[in-house]
Amino acid sequence: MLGPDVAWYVAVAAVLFGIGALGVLIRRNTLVVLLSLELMLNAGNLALIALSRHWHNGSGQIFALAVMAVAASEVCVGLGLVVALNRRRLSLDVDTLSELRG
Amino acid sequence: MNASSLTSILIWLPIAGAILIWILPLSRYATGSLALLFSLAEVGFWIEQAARFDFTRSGLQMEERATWFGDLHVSYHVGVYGFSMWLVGLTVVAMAACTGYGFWVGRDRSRAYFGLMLLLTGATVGVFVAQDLLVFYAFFEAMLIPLYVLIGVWGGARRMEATIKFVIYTMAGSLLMLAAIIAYGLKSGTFDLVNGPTSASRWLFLGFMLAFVIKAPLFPFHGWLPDAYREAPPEVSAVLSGVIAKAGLYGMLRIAIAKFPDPTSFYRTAVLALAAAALVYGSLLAFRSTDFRGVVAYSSLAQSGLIALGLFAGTDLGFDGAVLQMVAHGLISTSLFLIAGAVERRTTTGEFRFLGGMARGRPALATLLMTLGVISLAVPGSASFAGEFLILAGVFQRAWWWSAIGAGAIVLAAMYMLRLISAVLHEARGSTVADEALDLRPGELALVVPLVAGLLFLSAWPAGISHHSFFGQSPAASVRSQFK
Amino acid sequence: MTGGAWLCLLAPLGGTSLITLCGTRIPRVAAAWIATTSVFVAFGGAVWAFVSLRSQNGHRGEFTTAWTWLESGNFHAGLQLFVDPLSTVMMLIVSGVGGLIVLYSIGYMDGDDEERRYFAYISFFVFSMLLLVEGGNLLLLLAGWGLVGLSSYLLIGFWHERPSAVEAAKKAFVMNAFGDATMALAFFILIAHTHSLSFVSGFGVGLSPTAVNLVALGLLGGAAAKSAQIPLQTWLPDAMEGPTPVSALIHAATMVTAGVYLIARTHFIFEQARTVELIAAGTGALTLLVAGLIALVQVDIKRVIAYSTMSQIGYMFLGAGVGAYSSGMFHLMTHAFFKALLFMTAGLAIHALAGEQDIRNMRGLGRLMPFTKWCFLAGALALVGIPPFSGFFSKDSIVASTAALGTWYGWIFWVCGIAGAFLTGLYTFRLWFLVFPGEPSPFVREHHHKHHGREGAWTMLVPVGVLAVLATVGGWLQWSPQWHPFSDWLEPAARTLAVAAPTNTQEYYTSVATVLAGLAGIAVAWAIYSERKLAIPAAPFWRRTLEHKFWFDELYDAVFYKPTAAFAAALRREFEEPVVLQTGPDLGRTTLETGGFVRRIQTGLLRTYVLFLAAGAAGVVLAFLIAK
Amino acid sequence: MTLHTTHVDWFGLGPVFVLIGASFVALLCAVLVPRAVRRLASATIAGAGFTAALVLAVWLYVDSANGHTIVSGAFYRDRWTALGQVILCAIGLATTLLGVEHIPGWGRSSDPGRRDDHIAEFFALLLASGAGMAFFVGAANLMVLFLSLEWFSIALYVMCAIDYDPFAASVGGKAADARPEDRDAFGVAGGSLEAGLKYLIVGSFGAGTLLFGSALVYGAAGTVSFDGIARAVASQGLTGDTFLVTGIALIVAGLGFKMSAAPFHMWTPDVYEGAPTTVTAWMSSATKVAALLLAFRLMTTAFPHDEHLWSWAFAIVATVSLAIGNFAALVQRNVKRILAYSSISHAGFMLIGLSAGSALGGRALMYYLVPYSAMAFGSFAIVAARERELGVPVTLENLAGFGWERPFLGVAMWFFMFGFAGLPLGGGFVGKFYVLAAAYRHGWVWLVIVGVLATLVSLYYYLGIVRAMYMRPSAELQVQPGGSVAVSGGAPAKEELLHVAVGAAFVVSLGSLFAVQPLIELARHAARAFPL
Repeated sequence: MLGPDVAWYVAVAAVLFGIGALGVLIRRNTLVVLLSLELMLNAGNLALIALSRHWHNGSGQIFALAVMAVAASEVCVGLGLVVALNRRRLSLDVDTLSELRG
Repeated sequence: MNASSLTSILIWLPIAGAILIWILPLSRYATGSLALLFSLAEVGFWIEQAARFDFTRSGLQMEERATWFGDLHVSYHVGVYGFSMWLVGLTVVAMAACTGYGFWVGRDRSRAYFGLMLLLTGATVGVFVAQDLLVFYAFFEAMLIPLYVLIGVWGGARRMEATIKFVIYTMAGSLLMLAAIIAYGLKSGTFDLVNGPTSASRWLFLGFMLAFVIKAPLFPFHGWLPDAYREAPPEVSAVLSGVIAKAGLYGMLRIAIAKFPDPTSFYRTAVLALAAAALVYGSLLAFRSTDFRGVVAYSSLAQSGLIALGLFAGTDLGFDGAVLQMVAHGLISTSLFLIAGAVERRTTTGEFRFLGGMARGRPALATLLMTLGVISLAVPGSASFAGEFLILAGVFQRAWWWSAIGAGAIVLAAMYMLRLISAVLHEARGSTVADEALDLRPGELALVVPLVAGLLFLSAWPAGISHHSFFGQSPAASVRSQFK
Repeated sequence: MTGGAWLCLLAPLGGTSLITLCGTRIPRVAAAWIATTSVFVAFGGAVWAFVSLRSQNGHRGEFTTAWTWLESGNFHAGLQLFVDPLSTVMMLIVSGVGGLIVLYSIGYMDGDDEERRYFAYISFFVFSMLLLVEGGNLLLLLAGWGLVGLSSYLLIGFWHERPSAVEAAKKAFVMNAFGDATMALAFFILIAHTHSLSFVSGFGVGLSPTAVNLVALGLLGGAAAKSAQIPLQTWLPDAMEGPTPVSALIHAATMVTAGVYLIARTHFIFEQARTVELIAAGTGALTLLVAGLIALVQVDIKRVIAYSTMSQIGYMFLGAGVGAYSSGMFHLMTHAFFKALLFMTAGLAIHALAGEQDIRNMRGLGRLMPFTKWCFLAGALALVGIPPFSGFFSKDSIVASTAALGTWYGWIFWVCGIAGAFLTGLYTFRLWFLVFPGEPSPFVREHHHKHHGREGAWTMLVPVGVLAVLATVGGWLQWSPQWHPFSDWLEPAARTLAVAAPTNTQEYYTSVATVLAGLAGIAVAWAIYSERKLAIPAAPFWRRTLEHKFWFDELYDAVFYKPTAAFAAALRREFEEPVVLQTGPDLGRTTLETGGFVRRIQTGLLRTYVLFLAAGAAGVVLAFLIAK
Repeated sequence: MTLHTTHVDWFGLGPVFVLIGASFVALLCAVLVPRAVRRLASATIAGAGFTAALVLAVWLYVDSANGHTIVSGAFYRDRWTALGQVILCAIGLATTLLGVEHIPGWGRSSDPGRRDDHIAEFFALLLASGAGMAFFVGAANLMVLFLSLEWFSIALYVMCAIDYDPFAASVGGKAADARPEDRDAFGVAGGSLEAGLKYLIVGSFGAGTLLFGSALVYGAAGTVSFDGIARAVASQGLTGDTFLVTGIALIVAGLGFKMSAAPFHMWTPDVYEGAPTTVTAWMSSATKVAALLLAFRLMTTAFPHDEHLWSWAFAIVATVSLAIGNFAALVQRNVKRILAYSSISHAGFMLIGLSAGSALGGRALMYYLVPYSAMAFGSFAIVAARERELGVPVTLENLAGFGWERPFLGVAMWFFMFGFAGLPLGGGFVGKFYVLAAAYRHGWVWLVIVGVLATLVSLYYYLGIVRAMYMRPSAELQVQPGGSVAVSGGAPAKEELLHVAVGAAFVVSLGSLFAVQPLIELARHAARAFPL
């Protein structure tokens, strides 16, 4: 039961979340954007697990497990779309995906 | 037939007719005939209703009520008072004439057209018989739906601007009325007009009044009026000024004045001032209008002002006169717009500078336009004179200057109406008036003559309406007691 | 009795309706005879009412109500007739003279292609006029009042291709509408105070002095407009655009004298507002002088007679205003005879000259139209008031009444009356000398033509003859100093005020003065226009002033019409179009521009979207943390 | 050691299982059934699945008078859930009808013969997303909430992009540079793909936010179940706890994304425009139903003690949505975009009901959803019909004459537009009245005023669509009808099923105007599930 206070875990998770969000905001490559999204989800996971430990119940851990599965399938779909983009020889730069606007 | 179901029949019969027309793939001729049949049946049912109406009894008659949604105490509640019955009569008669006009001129896309006309009939009747605020509001708004399409599809060159302006203007008022209705209904626990309590809230009063002054309209809320009246097909302009505008005035009487006695007296001078402004302003602009419909349009503004003057006088004579004048002006402007349509069909224009000299060789047109014109300018002895006389005598008891303004506006009315008559009928023949342009045809006569006959009948017996609108000797007392 | 009244009222209405409904299905001449018959039937009804009223003893006056016309609160006004001495006199005049004139119209209008319309209008006029005089309450009186204005409008503008006729018709109607409006305002005061407009039981009693003065002023406004008294006189000369029988009937014999009837009918009120009543008298005095002066320079035969009508109505106002109601009414009756006669003889002349109305072209017409000439002379002498013609009896008693007042203004009125008599002689005989005596002018020779070998159709000559007789002998009905059945008959309805009852002395010296003044006028006219012994004084300013009718038209144009029109145009230009009509679209445009701005946020770039999401989330978090 | 197995109320989860089962069958169909009958077979499966789920949901409604949680407090079996599932299944059924004729992918240019390639997958995804939503509305803890959210979201991401043609040859780096012949039916190179990817990225961002928020709430309360959170907050006096409050805020943002409420709405117009119209119809109606119903439950069940926070937040979000949705819609020309913005503004209206946080608000929300989803679905379906007819994106310009050419669809669209605008033609009128009444009762007069002003602004574009359909002569139309024939492989545009679907939407929205009392009764029973 030793280790830093749960607040530190949550803080790290928050930082991770922020990094992920920033990544989505500023990176242009679709793959990196997907990566950043994963980072955000994992920030949530980290917090859940730490808090699960804090509360001595399993809800958080189970939650985190489920989130991993979800994240995987999400990234699958994302990668599928990236492949499709690539097959049409369209750019992977997310900024070029701006045909739909207004 | 149960007398109380007559009210519902009057609302739903035309709507059922509209649906029938939309479903049945009939020819243009058959569609028109069917629509006309429905609107005449509507007139018949109204006559039946009027015959069964008991003028010696107070309170709501031919009442029907069914829960619409119970948790907020909203119910489908309809019924008629004396004055609402007259306005229903005006609606069904004017709508029958206008539907007939559409049939006569052979509007294209006839199924859509006639269905919408019937829908409009039902919705308008609904406004005049609704005794629940939300039902009233629903019908009040429902009138806009067919009107929007009728103006936008069958109107003149600038119809789209005109129609969207019309709808947005009127909705601007009525949406605030919706807010007021919600506030009133939730505060008092019921939306019922008959049993609902009176309210002293000035904000709610203003919310309702905004809707009504735009619909009526009163100065300076008439921005939609000139365009709509000019661009709509003539029979729709006729309905707009003859019937729809009356819905706003009816609302003032039935809701604003009856339900908000304290705010009414608080804002009385302000509303009277608006009404007087509408009267003078409308008359002045009618005087400078350069086309047939422009004159009639602005004169409608003036007439709305006059009627509002009578309503907000709050005196016996004012109320009676206002109801009488609503009916009289409804018949007048309906017929005038139909005649404007007939003139435009013959000459392709309503601009005075291209018109003139149509009296020669067209006795029916000349006689009818002249008759309507002079009744419209309230020549003493006519129905509209009786109405205006009562209104001004009524408002005189409030303060003399309102009557003085009104009397001045009547002189202006003579000026613009005579200008209209001579610009169309008299002097040199206009450049667009061909020799071959026919006199009114039997079909057109069949539409306008009954309206004029109605006016002449009212001229002979204006007390028929003025004394049969409110129960008891004193209309003001009847209004104070919520028509009970 | 009441049956006669209803018959009298409804017969002309029936005539109108019949002609209108039959339209072109009946020949023109049938329409003419329907109208004539209906008016004579009305005359029959009037006689019936008169005879049965005469046979009644005691209280003479009966109401008859068909139904309640207008009702509201505690205000009721029935469709109600009132048969009393005053209304029967008016009924007789209206339907009698009216019948003769409608008969005359048959010949006069023969050949006009809208004859049916004419006859429908004219019987409608007779109906309206009868409604006015028979109406049993002020509301019906006002209804008739407005309807005669309407029929006057229709008939003035009968030849509607002529812009001048249409303009004249509109002017007449609008000025009368003004009068209607002031009357209506007076009625509002009455309703507010007494809840009633009925003539029953001394209406208008118990009003406050202010109220009664205002009521009287309102009524006077209506009366002045209808009777073309200053300041509402300008429409009458223009009204001569209508067919001549119309001028004879409406603008001489009946409608324009309705103001006098109104004052007599509502004398209860005027007597409570004595100042206003004297203003009425003053108006009459002023009008009789002004109109007489203007008549001196007119060159249109009908306009001369029109101004003379104004002038004579001025006399009637003077009489009624000082309180001599029966004298005013008596002059109304004789005036109806001789003025209708003058118009109809003028009509014969115009007819014979193919529509020419300028008296400068008419010299010597008498040689070709002797019957016309002698009838005209009878009318002219009656107008000037030379005994034994009718005008003498009626006019003198009015002037004598002013002398009876004995006050300073009474004497001013008296002087005006005498001066008016001089002017009457002058302008009437100017007309006579210019038109009838002497050798026919080239114009007359060229244009004169006979109808059926006579001076006109028999339908025209018979009424003229009858009226010539009436104009001559009509005044014998009453000679105030000795013999006054007319005043006696009217006494229950409109008793002459004691202050306005002249002594016999006053009657005599007034008679001498007026007759002398009239003769002097005739003499001057003879000297100037027949013998050319006197030159017309060269006073260019005065001449121009008279030719411009004292600039009333120009004044009203500048003070009322033009400012109203300019104000309306300015409202349209400065307010309606930029403010009222533009506010909605402007708001709409602003809304759309806002929409355009919102749309620009939607860049299509993912980063923007994410940024918004993140910023939104951060905003909610911040807000919660602050607000928690 | 014995495994403690929890009791599973299979019946309570019935609709979800039926849908997911049908999804599996449809997926099998994609591989096992020959291409010629694949469309028919998979559509039949989808139809049967939705119908069966609908019947079960109705049964559940009747049978769940006393709401309770099942499966260890993971899922609510109550009338709120059941009613939501009924609505969702009905929309799903209608979408199936639409999908049969308006198969996503029909617009592929390269090979008309292959357009039925992924039809079975489409229906499988439709059923799967339907199942996710059906699960979502009944979620009883934050984990189930997140899982089911992602469940239907991922299905939707794929559905959005399903119009992608893998065989289209393309050159160049930027979509905008693609040659005309490489553009798909809508003249957009990779529009569907762009929509899918945008939706995925923004959606995952939203999901991440929601997840982190859930974690924080869990951190504060120590439990993920809704009622547990409320109990914990009450017992430990956590109201105003930083973790809790931040968590709620992030959850509000995450759910706001799903409802496409501003300012979390930015993806909506692009995705609605780019996605195949059938999918748009499904998303615009069903997603909102699920998200709003869940949000109402979550807020009133889990966070009743912080009502003062979230009700204000939702009121502000509603106001912003009403403003942005309506203003942006004013200047659009593309009809799908107009409808997308309109859906944002309607989210604002429904959020008014939500923000009232009362039983009346719940009824208002539930009632509002019925006509709204019918009208939203119906109007997109009509756009789909026009799209197919013309073969180009539907703009206001090329809507000209539509009303006269296709009377039934025209009248229906006219009806939906007036209904959206809140005119008394359909239940939209009563819905607006209800939510505004709820706001008034909550004491928010300003919100009522905002609501009516927003309605006023919205009139312009709704009327604009009617104007485009009826008041412009079709001669103004630039593209000739039938342009799609070459593109869509000459399929005859009979579209009976589409008519049936639109007709159903029409009947529902009209019926809801008259049958207010029964619907409100249903909603009232459903809203009894909450501690209000």
